Amino acid sequence: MIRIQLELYGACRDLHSQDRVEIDLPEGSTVADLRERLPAAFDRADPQRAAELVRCSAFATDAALLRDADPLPGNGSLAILPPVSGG
Amino acid sequence: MIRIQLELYGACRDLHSQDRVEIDLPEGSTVADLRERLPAAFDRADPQRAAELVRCSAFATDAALLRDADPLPGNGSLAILPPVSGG
Amino acid sequence: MEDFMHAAVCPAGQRRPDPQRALAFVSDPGFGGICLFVGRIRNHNLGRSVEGISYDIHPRLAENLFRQFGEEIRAELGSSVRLFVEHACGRLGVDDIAVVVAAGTPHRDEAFRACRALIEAVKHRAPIWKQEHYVDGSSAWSEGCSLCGHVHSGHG
Amino acid sequence: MEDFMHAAVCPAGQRRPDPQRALAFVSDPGFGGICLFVGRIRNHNLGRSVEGISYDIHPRLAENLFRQFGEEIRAELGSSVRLFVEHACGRLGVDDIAVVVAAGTPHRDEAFRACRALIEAVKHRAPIWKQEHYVDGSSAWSEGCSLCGHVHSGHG
Repeated sequence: MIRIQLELYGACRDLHSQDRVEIDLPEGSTVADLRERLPAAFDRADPQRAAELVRCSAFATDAALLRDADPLPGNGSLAILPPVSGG
Repeated sequence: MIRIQLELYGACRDLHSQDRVEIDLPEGSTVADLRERLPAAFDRADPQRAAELVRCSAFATDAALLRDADPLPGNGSLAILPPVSGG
Repeated sequence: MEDFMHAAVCPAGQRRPDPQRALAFVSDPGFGGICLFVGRIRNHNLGRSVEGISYDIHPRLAENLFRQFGEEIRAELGSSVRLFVEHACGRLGVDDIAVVVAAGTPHRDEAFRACRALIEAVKHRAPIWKQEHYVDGSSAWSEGCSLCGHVHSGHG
Repeated sequence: MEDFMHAAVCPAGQRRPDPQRALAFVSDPGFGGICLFVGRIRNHNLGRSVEGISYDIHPRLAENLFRQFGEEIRAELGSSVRLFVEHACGRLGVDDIAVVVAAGTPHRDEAFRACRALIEAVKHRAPIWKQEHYVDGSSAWSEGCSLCGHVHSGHG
């Protein structure tokens, strides 16, 4: 198993009581696997709202955005990025 | 007769020994009349160079550009504007 | 070789995005044109009175992506360029500066294009989230641009 | 009502075009976007080393036309806008600021468009002439844009 530490940003912060979510996933899991498991891990939002927001969010390490087919990073550290609104 | 005081700018300054040219023109003269008479009034440039520069220059009061058909301003004060290169 | 780009996130209360610093950074004796954009907090949005905005930013990723945007713009321009971007993070009030972007280049058309491209990338592709605080006491996260379509290869 | 536009010619040695003054002038609590352009003297042009430029300006007509450009831009945008233009006159050296143009508007697209339109008008339609001084000691008036096609009706 690999322990994912997922940092929350923007509207995703409202889905959960803390500013990160921890999820354990099997070795070799991809971003797509995390995306599928994630909505059930939030403790504050109704499941439909969580699913909608996760569907239109991206995942990233500190260095770059990830594709759904990418393996999860070895250190387990990444972030979920809901639709952005900078500037 | 109307006495025209024509201020010189840019490359037109090199056509003449002073920074303005005085020309007397008949009452009712237009910008086109001034344009025709002007090349011969410069004292420093060869006539062909003066004619070329006058041909691509505009004329203006302090307030706005003039068209060839416009009458010369009553106070006789205007400027010749060779091709511009600001900024 | 000195870096052609400055990219930073400025935590509110510590450091503000600074137009003067931007102009100084992108200047060069070979450059004739500098274009600068300043984004400030307006007192209204979509018909509602705004009294402030909180920016949430993933700072490490943001600085990495700012730099990636800069490399893309430099490659696209094909001319020498200096770029600057600073984005405020945290709670800001009306009139506060949210973002400063600047580009210096030999000619003005390139400066406008580079500055515009950089602010568009910051607005649409950077990990930055805006929560508006209204005069009536309520708050809302702004609608945004999904990054799902912006994943580039070779950086994962 | 306060004037929406500041337009001035700055004689060298007396006053310099100032980006900070520009940003302050075009700011407004209802405006989210400010675009600023700074034109500086480069150390080269068309392959020749430049050590300075002298600007010759018809100051009264220039300020009137700057204002006319501003009115045109405001009408074209159809939104509220504040505009600033200052152009240096006389002899400048490398790195000196020749021109500062700025626009403040509610949104950024309008700010970029207004700023660009104003600098293009200043470059192509204002009574300003540039004489380049080269490192080899020679000087030349720059090739320019003829104003013969730019005469508008109703102002003679």
